[in-house]
Amino acid sequence: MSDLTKTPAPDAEQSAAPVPAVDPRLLVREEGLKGYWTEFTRKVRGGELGSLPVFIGLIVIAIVFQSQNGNFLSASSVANIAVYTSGLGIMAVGIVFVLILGEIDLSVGSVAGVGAAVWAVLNVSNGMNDWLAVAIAVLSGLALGLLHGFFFAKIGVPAFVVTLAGFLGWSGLQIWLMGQEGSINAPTGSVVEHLTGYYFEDKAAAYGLALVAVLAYAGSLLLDSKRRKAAALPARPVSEIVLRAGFVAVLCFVVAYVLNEPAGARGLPLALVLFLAVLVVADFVARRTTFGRQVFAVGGNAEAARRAGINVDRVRILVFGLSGLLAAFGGLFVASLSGGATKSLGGGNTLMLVIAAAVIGGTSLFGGRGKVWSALLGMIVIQSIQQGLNMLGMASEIQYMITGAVLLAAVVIDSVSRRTQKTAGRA
Amino acid sequence: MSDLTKTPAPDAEQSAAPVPAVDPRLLVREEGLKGYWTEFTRKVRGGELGSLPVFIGLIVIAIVFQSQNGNFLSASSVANIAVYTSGLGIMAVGIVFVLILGEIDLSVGSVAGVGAAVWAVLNVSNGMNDWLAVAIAVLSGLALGLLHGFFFAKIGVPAFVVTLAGFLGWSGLQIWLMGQEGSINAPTGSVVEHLTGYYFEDKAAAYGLALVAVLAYAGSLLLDSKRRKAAALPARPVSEIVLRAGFVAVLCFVVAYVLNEPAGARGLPLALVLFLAVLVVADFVARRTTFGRQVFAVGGNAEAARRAGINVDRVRILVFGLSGLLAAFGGLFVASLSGGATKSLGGGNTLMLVIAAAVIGGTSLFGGRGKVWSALLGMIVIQSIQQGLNMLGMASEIQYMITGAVLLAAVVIDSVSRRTQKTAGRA
Amino acid sequence: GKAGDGDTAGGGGDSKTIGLLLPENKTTRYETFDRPIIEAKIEELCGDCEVKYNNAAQDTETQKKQFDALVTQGVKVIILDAVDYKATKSWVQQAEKKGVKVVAYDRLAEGPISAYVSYDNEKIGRLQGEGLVKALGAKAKESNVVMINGSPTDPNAPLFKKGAHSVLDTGVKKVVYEQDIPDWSPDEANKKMGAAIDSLGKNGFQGVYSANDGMAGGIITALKKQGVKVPVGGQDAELAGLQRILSGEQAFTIYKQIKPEAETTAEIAVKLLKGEDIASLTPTKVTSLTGEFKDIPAKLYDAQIVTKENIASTIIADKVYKAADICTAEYQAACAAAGIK
Amino acid sequence: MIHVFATPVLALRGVSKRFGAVQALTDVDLEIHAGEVVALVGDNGAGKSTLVKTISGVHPIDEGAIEWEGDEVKIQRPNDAQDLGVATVYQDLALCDNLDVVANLFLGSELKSLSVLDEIAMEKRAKELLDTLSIRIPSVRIPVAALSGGQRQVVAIARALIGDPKVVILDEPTAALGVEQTAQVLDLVERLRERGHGVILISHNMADVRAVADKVAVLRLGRNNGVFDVKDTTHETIIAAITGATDNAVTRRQARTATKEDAK
Amino acid sequence: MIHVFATPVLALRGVSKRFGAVQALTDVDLEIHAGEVVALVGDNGAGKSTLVKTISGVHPIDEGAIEWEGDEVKIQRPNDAQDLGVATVYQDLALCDNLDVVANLFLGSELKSLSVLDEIAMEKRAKELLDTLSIRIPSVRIPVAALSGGQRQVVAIARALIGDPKVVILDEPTAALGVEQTAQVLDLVERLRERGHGVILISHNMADVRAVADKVAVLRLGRNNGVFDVKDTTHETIIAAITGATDNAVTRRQARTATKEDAK
Ligand SMILES: Nc1ncnc2c1ncn2[C@@H]1O[C@H](COP(=O)(O)OP(=O)(O)OP(=O)(O)O)[C@@H](O)[C@H]1O
Ligand SMILES: Nc1ncnc2c1ncn2[C@@H]1O[C@H](COP(=O)(O)OP(=O)(O)OP(=O)(O)O)[C@@H](O)[C@H]1O
Ligand SMILES: [Mg+2]
Ligand SMILES: [Mg+2]
Repeated sequence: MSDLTKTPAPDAEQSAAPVPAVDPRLLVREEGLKGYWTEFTRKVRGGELGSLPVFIGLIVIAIVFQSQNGNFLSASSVANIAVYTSGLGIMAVGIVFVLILGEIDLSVGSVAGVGAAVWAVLNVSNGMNDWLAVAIAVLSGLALGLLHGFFFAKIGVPAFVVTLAGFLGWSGLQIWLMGQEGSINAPTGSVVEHLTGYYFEDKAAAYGLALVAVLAYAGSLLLDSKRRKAAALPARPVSEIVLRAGFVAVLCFVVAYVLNEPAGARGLPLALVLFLAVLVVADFVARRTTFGRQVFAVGGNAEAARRAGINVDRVRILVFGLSGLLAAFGGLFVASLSGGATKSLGGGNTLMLVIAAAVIGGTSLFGGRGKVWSALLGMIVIQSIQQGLNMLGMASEIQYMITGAVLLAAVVIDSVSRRTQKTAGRA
Repeated sequence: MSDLTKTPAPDAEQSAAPVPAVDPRLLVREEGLKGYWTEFTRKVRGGELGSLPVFIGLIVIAIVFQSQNGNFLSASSVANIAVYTSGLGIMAVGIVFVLILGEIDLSVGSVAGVGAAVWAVLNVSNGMNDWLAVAIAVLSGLALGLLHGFFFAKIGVPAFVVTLAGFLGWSGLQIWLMGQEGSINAPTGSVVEHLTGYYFEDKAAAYGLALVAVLAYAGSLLLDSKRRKAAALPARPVSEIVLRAGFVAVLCFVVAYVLNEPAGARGLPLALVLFLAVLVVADFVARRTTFGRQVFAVGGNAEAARRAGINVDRVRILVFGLSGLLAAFGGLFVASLSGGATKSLGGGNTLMLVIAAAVIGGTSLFGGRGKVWSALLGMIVIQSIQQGLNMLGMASEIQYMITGAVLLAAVVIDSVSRRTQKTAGRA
Repeated sequence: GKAGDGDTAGGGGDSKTIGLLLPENKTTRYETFDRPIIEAKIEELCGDCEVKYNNAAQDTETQKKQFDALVTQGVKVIILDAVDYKATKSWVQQAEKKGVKVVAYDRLAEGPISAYVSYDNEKIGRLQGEGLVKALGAKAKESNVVMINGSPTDPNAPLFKKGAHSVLDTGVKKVVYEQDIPDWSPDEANKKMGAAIDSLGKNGFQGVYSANDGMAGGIITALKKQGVKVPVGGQDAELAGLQRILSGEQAFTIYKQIKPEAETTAEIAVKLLKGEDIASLTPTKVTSLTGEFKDIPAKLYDAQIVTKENIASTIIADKVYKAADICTAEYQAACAAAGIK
Repeated sequence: MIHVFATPVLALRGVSKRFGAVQALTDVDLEIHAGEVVALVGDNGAGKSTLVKTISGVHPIDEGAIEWEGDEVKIQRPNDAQDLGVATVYQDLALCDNLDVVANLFLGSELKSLSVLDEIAMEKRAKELLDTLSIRIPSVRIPVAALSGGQRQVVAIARALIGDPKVVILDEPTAALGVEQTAQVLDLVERLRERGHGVILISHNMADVRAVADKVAVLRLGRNNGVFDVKDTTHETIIAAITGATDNAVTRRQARTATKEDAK
Repeated sequence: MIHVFATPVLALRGVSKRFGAVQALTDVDLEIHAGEVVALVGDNGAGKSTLVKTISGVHPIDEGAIEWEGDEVKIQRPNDAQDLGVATVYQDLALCDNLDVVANLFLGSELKSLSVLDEIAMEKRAKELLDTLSIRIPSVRIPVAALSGGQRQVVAIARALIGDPKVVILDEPTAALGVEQTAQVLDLVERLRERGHGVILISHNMADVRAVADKVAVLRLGRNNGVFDVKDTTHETIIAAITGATDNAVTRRQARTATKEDAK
């Protein structure tokens, strides 16, 4: 059937005046840096800021805290922020998928707790092999997530209720699993201890990773641009690629430098590497695979997706499974930080912070819009605020208030810009 | 312009054959009880069960716990459930409005905490007049709610983020307000103590209220039916009105009897009266006023509502204000129950339970659909489960798991029936 | 219709049931020790008595509901370990009106209670302070100390804090960093400790006060990561804490002998149930923390500081944990060194 | 066609509107007089709906001016337009799917007695309104989500007739309508004109346009492309103005089918 | 019009469908043969879209049977219909507003290279597809939410042409289209017929129906109301079958306008 449109009908030669490929109303960007700049200013004026507000917010946070406490940007503090970001950030990646699907998962904290408890009971109390115990813990998270997905997709219980039931039920399970012990220590030298405790002290690690990241990024941009040009499609100009890659390079190398060089620097934390790996894979899945496309489609309009022949139930179940899996994995990071699994792991504000990170990073709560990287950005914002306030030693009630205010402020800029977009009819 | 359609155009007499008012495809119900029954069975088969599943769930819960512990349905236990239901139920009413608006309010717990703290500090620590302190506490809840609404509606920050910031910030404020005191007790005989502590011991109170409720209900149904008949619109048959009023009467009088008669009965709890008053007013606002209509419209399709000339921002701000007000009011109930304001009041699972009540009661999380009465139904379910489990004295982790499971079960029936509806294209 | 036939609060109906309300379920002690010991002792003293147990999971309102549920069922004696010792005043007063006797366990609940059995929380705080000063040794006076306190919303946390301050404020040079940890959360404690190190520098402090063992776990992880080695003390004698003490990561913990406390409480409860005199079990009299209720018959126990040296003579000897529980493969060597078999 | 020389009720002067990188409208002029039906036509994506939305306050304009009875006005929100007396039927209808037909019809202008919604009066009035538009709807208490495309469209049209607008804007009102309903709507447009209202009618159906419009304004790629008097303009001229060429798919198709017919 | 005596590709036998209290379809029969264009017409709310949705698996039928090339089949989900070879353009379009034009076009049948989405191939193909339908879209990377009504409709039509359906169902495909695009779609329908596909075309535009359809099936209030051969049926007969009366708003309007013309 495709030939129907590809080879024009016999009398098609009559339609001599082909429609111009590009709409004349589209304001095309000029070539070169100048075009980049004019487009940038146009976007800023039009309110299409993307991640810019959060970046600016982060810079403001850094400046404020650094001016209050000179150690805020020290190697060890930055490394700590990176490590704290990793555990909850991994959970936030799962939540990003759930939010793109237009749903919510309230059970992440409890599933994290169960994951940690399963690992601790197997590995520490029953002496199972490290890796096996970790694998089983993560898989049990997957299983719980799939169960949520099943009840949501197949039985039709709202995800909110399913995961609320999970939130309650699994935290009971967690306490029950831990049994007699209030907490179970992570053995010295165990995999879980290393999760947040291990640093690649060799400087080559941080710099190497930065280099690989920059090369991969620039390479993929260039390749894409080349292929697009070959297909006669509009492509990114080289100048823009250079600019983007340059920006990424500066970012990566500054971070690598801070982690490697200053006094007290301990190198690249393993936790960060793992988190970045999760991000890259998740981003690839979200943007470059059929599954990712289906998640966006279901989140945008589930009925349209269904009519397009997408197995909506399957997508939903898998996304909740993914969220459970990542929650349990993140739970092991938290356990590693706490020195072991505890009965209260994953309680408190865990859930709120994880969701907040995704939202601050720019993922919509209403489905269909979001980026995996928002988990990173949002969580860095949250953990930086906490680290800064902790370093200032502020009373916890004041910390609550400031965290609330900063959260709001971080999103206000973004919202104001989106409002501009909205009056321009684009949101 | 209205005359355009009212008085037909000059040549309208030509359009002699007026379209029949009733579509021939509409399956009209037969008169009388038989018609009621056939329609009922059709609805059950079609999955339009309304509140029925929750009712059945409640009955199952009652039977199960009563069989396990003979005191579950005792006067004092029922009165306790009623009182517990009232405080969180009032908060849930606010949440119902927010959910109908298609938004969420994560701050209810914290606002309840602030409300209680404001009252305690003013009344107990500073010796302000009871009523004034209560009024200021409730109004401060309103103020916080309006603030949320402002940031959401005017600045455009997603409600989730605003109220998340509120959740953190106000709980900080609460701790800060309470200052040195871990908790501030409600003075004996104070208004707040009476909120959950006062019972109308005169039996006439409970029976009288039941009578008034039944009469008002039947009266409004009859009046409506009469007016509809006068306007030549399809009206409820008298048989149906009798049936409905009879059902309500049985319900009301059984409850009144249980509260009044058995040994240990203390009469009608003030808390229940207040909660019912809130419900009736809120239900009236939601269904019978322009404001209520606008809330549903904005929740269904905010853009359509805006184009219809509705001041969407105003509606949003007011709804969040209402939610804050009711949260603070509910907070005073919780304080009354706990014996006074505490630093942790409103924390823990408060938020989850309040939202769960609304959802279990049948209010959609996606906006535009819901009933105020769902706050009552859902909260009774939750509090009955908790009361039952507390009476059985089960280990707390098992309680968690059972609560989770029962929550899920309570909604599964409803969801399955809605799924039937969905395949019938109605949801 | 005939709903309330199981006769309730009115008469002396349920004279064989004792209510037991414990405050939380996230640390080891309550479900693992207090509850079984109390239940066993009651069983021993009164074979046909039943114990109705509930745990409030750290929520005052929940505890109130559990309290009401017991009263509703006609329970005559309630052992109450209050989530919030102050908030209980009206509950206990109402219970008293119905002839229900309340034994305050572990925390001095406000109100007209019948008896009080506990450790003094402020005193425990003092012990913690002393333990830390001792662990710092001769350098104590020149040492800076970091204090990681309990939850800001937990009414008991200020008592520990107050007690510890009363010692540390004079015993060490300065408290250079102090934080309350919401929900006693270990990972939060870890972050606060990390921030403290970042802010003070690795040599900016010489000891860490941790309000309990769970948080000490997180604190020690943070210290280890930065290669800082200073004494850290906790509370509760949790298994994980004891193991850290053995491996030298944690300096001490506070051990409250739960068994005598719990058993005395059980005895008092049974006596109250049977209407017997409890004077023999309650040698002292205390006044409630607000000063409103005086002459409460009480039994106060003393807590102990547990270090590597006396684990064997305390924890093991009291059979809180078996040597085998503590001495898992990883800690075998340390156990041997500490003389634990 | 009365008052053609009087001040127009509504006039757009040099209106421009941009969405991100798309310049949807450039320098557009338009005039509507009382008692006049102006058809707005143009290719898909020409900017007709955008133009209508700027008038009704859905999107504020970027540049240019809107005049109402000779005075310049600012229309920032739908409310502003409604206050002036503009009623609009949008192409995307903009109904609240969760509300029933009656509630949708009266949304924003509910009937009340003693400040309580008067459902009975509204329901009665709704039935009358729908009857004049020849539509059958199973029940006016059904949520509009359950209606067929045409039923929804009629509800949207009926909405615009509640209140007393001076200018009625209809964006492809008959697109989803059956033959009978279409005829009713065209009757309605004529009645509106007779009563001195200004009407803007957007339609792709040239037969309908020629049947009721006085003037035809053509938009092409977001710019004015001529205003024609219906009486003295041929079908072909208008089509050519719309497509921007005399050789287009329409003429080609006509030519082709003509040849085939001949061949038979 | 070839194979009229052969087994129909698709046949409905006594299909009924109820929504709650509304009996939308009662005992409906319909046959589509390969290489045949069947127009499905009827008043608003007659049940045309519902019928189409039962075929495409959006709503499973309550009673009756669906036959595919002579065999009875069960169609419970859209997937089932697609697997048989039915492609549908829905009246409510059913696009994912958040996705861009390319993503919508290929939703459910993405092009991949090495199991990674091949965006470039898809974008290229999308442009070709849209060009054949004469539509101008500012950028194929724009979310469909930003498109005009007609642009969205064309995207939905183009979607149905990806893959290789045996039966194509078009529910009011030209409702929002400009004259040029309408002509293109009619051309397309003819090309589909020439290649032996079965086509169901729903439209309220009798001119379009008469131009391309072979048969006209009329639905009225959810029931069959006759199947006519286009060649030997007059316009009036069909209208009468649709409205159920020879005296209807259409004839009245014609009469009236005729009188007016005469009067002039
Ligand atoms: N919110 C928006 N964001 C970006 N572009 C938009 C938006 N709305 C419309 N456009 C673009 O503006 C142009 C004009 O759209 P408009 O809806 O006004 O067309 P139209 O003339 O009504 O077409 P149709 O006859 O198909 O309804 C289109 O190219 C469309 O893609
Ligand atoms: N999901 C539903 N729930 C209840 N009733 C429905 C539902 N969908 C359609 N209907 C009813 O079924 C009838 C047929 O609707 P359908 O959409 O099939 O009409 P149609 O012939 O396509 O009309 P149109 O030409 O206006 O598109 C209508 O009366 C409509 O109100
Ligand atoms: Mg348009
Ligand atoms: Mg239709």
